[in-house]
Amino acid sequence: MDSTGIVIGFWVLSAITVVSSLLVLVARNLMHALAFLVLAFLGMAGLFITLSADFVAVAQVLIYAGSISVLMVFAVMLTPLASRDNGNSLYVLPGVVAGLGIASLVAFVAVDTEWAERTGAALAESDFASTVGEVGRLLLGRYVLAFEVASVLLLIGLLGAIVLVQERRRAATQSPDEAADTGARDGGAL
Amino acid sequence: MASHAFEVDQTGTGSAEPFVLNIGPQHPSTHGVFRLRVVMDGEIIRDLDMIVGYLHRSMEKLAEERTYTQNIPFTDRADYLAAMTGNLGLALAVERMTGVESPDRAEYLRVIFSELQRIASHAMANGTLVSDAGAWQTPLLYMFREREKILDLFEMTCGARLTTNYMRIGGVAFEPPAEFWPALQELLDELPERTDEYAQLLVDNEIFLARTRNVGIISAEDAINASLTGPALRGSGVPWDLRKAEPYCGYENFDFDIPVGKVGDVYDRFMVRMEEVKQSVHIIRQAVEQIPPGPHKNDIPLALRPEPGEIYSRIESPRGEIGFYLVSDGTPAPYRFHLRSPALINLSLLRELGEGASLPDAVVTLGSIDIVLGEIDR
Amino acid sequence: MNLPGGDEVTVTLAHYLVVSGLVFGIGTTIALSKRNAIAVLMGIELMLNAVNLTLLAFSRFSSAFPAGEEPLSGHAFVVFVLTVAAAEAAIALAMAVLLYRRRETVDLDRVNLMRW
Amino acid sequence: MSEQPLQAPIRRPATPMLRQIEDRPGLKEMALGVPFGLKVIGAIMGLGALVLMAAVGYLVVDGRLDGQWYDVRDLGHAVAGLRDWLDGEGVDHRLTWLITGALGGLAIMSIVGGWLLIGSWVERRVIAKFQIRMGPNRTGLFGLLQPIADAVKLMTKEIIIPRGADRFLYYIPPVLVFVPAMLGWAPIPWAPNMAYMDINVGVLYVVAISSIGVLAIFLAGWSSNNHYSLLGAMRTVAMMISYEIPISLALLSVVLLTQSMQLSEIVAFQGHYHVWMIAIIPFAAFAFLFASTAEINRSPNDIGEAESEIVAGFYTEYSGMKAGLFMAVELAHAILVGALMATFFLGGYTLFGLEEWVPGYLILAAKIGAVYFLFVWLRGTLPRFRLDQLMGFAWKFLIPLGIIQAFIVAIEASVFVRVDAPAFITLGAFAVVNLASTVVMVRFWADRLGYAPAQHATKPELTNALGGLKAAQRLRS
Amino acid sequence: MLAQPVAEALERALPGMVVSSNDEWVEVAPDRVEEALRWLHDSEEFDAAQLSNLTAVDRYDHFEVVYHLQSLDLNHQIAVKALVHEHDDPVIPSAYPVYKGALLQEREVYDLMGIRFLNHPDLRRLLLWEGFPGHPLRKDWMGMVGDHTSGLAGFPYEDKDAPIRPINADNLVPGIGPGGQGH
Repeated sequence: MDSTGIVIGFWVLSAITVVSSLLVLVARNLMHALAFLVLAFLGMAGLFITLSADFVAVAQVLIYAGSISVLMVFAVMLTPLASRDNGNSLYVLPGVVAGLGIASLVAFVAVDTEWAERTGAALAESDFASTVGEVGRLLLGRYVLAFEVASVLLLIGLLGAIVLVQERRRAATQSPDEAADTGARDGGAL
Repeated sequence: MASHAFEVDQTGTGSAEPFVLNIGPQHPSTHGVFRLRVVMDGEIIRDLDMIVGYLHRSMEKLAEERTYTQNIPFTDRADYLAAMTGNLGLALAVERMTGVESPDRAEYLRVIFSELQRIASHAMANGTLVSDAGAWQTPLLYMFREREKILDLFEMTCGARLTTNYMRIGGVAFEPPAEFWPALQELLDELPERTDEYAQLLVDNEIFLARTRNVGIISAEDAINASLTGPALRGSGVPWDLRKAEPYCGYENFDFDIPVGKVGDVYDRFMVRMEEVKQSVHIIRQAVEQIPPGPHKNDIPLALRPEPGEIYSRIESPRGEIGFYLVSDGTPAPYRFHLRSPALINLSLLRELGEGASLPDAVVTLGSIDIVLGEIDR
Repeated sequence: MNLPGGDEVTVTLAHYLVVSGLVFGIGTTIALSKRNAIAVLMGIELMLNAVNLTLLAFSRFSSAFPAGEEPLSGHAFVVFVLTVAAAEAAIALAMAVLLYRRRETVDLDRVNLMRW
Repeated sequence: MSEQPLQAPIRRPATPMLRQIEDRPGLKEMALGVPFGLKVIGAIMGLGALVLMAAVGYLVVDGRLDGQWYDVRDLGHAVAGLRDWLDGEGVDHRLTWLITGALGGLAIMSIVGGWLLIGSWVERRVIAKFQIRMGPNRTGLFGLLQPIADAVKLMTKEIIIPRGADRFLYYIPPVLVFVPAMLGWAPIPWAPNMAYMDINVGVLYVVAISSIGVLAIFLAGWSSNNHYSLLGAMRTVAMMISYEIPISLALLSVVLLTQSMQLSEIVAFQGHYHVWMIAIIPFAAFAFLFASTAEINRSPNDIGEAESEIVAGFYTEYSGMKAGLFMAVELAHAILVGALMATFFLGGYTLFGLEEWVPGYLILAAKIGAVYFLFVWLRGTLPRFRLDQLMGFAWKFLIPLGIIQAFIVAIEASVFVRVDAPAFITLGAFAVVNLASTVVMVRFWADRLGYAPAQHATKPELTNALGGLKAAQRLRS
Repeated sequence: MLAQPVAEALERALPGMVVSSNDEWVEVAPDRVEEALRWLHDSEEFDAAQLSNLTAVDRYDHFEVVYHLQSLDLNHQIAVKALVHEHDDPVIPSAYPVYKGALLQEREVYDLMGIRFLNHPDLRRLLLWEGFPGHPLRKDWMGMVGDHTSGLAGFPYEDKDAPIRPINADNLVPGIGPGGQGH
């Protein structure tokens, strides 16, 4: 694989990613924002491919575009009154300032620093090698502790989500008074 | 039972706001211009309201301007899937009112044709029910095969397939042609094995059982109290059939049984209809064997003038008790003409059945009650 | 790759870092300025994505690995980030739904119960 | 029965429609009616085909064909030949890369397009046969031009955009929904060297691509501003994310055993050991097939567009060619699943050595056709499940059993790698073990769930009694 | 079954209930219809388990509401009538508390006859749309051509001597449809 495709791909995909991210910010409709967010995720997956990270790119599509966006879709659907609103809060100005600051800081550092980079043949060496086996070996070898912790984290996340959302079922089986009490108490906890 | 293993409790899943869904008047599973206004919470129906009348033709008012004979075609158009029994109901009511007799041969022909009509109507009802359960029309078209042959027999005899206008006051309109009898025999010979074929296709099918068993249960008490009749009542286990309770046209001479369901669910109503088809074949066989020669019609005056008075006469149509309440004031036209519509009255429990059911269950339940909008709206 | 003028064009680590910085900045802005809890979550997801891009870019381009270090460690980190993101999205969205049920809103400006 | 009707029949005789159908001339009569000249031409063509086959057989046995560009058993050779020729001519290799890539893409698109045309005709005709109907038979020979007529009809229809629809999102889904249906074809090997993009994470790629379709369907349902659409979309989304897990678990079993995520490797494994995965892991094959029907909205799991309940589901509000695209993508998905099923479980392009002689892509196409026929058959036969039954089936049945199956296969895979026994012994033992474990698992789990198959359906009771509530109570007791 | 024994038993149990009776039907006091139906429904002797048919007849100055009750176990039918003498706004208690089957039948009678049923849970028009003018099954629903009333007094093909109203432009009012005597 020569670098022509990589160069064109990088520019096109990064344009898609950045522009769609901006549109997520600008869109007034939350569903539109979600559509652009998915586009940004897909562009990001493409950028991963230009980095010869095939496994991660596919995982990105699977997890972000396939699962997290669907979760968001469900969340939007379950909150109908708010579903069409992507309005800004009181903190727009600080937000924009912080975003610009971070972006310019990172950009400055990225451009200004002399990175110890691999180029040319050294870079081409790692072009589209199969990364799956290597990543798997790393996950189950060097980072096995982190891997286990991550799986525990996922389990906790799963249980937490179920516990959070199932609260209403219990309230529904109680008497109306009790349910009202529970609602008030839980609401207070928020 | 067969189906509860994979079912999920859906109460409490729909946390979105309830919304109103209009099912119909143009909808694949409302069997006509029937409209359900449904308040849904996710997939669960919270409230349900039926809106009918899109096919209302003011039949009862129009009937007050026509002689009794002229009113017979209205009954074709009321229950257009069972025109023969509609005709017969009115003809019998007028005969009972005026004392007109019909010849013996006509009585047997009436039995043969109304039982043929029952088979055709049940085939349609069960076929559309399975279609509502999602079986992409294959069973429907299988059952249409038999219905088609029966309609061919009707066409042979009276020239019409749907709106037959065949039963007349004092007899039947026409004598069946010579080629009718062999064709009928052929049909009777193949019908039992066809019904077994459907049973093989549907009754042994796990998906069909999972969709229909324990769905839309009507208890016997409710069924009686809500004036349900026909297969809807028998599906709930009540052995009530006007052909036995008030025999007309010589039904007391035939040997047949009443099929009754056990649970009162959609499946039972389906199976009761399947079994009634077999019983109807049995009745027709007996009638064909016993039919006497003779005239098929007695002459009656052009305009019958019954004595002032009233009558409520009913027979067992495929959908239940079709009754005619006629009030005469001595003129050639009825003073009051009321058709007791079994399809409409069978819907009395629809709201209670629908509340808390999921949308697919409600659709199947509606299909199992077997409505005909021509009769509901009149 | 050569442009028509003859200049050579390549993509370097700095390019990826700049893109990553831009996306991270946009994500920060979204997370800070949006009123809707779900929109805030979108911003956070974008930030995580930007970090992923950085990790992968370093993993591919950096030659400064000490002996024994695996160049593909970046990929492994990304896998962890994906895991965390998935768990986080599940919990956060469940919280948003719960918030809506209790308060009839997901407007974070109006959820001010944790204020002192 | 009476001897003589008393009145002469005056009605016209019946014209039973079914008899008209039965009286149509059959194929035999049509063949007899062929003119002599055509018969001669046909005979010459048949002879020529025989000669050609003999020549090809000679070349194959001789081994002279292997790797040549004109080796039609594997069109990958032809593409390689093209690439070599272009390189030899001094064409920039980037251009070569672009040309061959475009050719491959074009090939896939034409295959899918051709299947769409033929497949919709096949589906309609086959279902018509199931339903004792004729099916389309007026447009062209045997109605073969019917799909084209349909397309023309759909394209000339008015495009209606419902009021209140989100116009921006309303336009995207009909196109977006086709993306996974097309991209999914990329890693599928049609012959040993004939895959468009033989990526080494092919299995993961397929799963990831299929998850994009969810969004298209959801956007379609949401943007239509119609409750039927929304219900259909929510049902479909819930189904698809539920059934992705059984699919992943089923594929995990395959990957564990074949030690590769590359689709060509999976096929090569099956070809090498002359065994189909469906024989080794039947449960995974069943889970994959069932979950795929749910994933692509085919009967009996087509609850997302359940006609009798929610009209047309998520594309209720689409009209004209937009609706046509949704219907077409259903078919495209069906054949894609057929291809995946064939690749993962039915040996792909291999057929017990026949692929040495017959082009592999034809074998694969035949397998796709077989799976597609199965889909059509299911559609013509089975009623539809209910949403909660399907969700319960996924979460309570397929997922737990899929996990157990994956564990068993993992043990077998490590045995397979370590034990130095003839493959047919180990694989045969695995097949037996998996079959037995599947039976045990299913029985045990079904018992645990309280599920008993209703083998003997209750029949209504026949009674001669008559009565109301009391009679009913008597009958019941 | 003959209505006389029913009338006697009903009068015994609920004095003042039966207004009149003959072989065919029992006429009950219109404001106590529900009570009568409940008694018949609950009684062991008559066991009127099902409301087979409910309809009404317009008699110009009053309405007859007709109930056909069916006993399934005993297989007999009882006809009960209630006369509502108010013609402009007739009101009668609903049978719904006793028979659920009255739900749609009473709605139909209300729609076409205009009889209001007290205590009916959901008394709306059934077949016609809300806002339809009048109740079409009433005999005086829409003015007929000339001073003719509804019904068919003579049958022209039989009563050749009966006077036949000439059809001319004066007699034709578009939009009313068939009607009038002997045309």
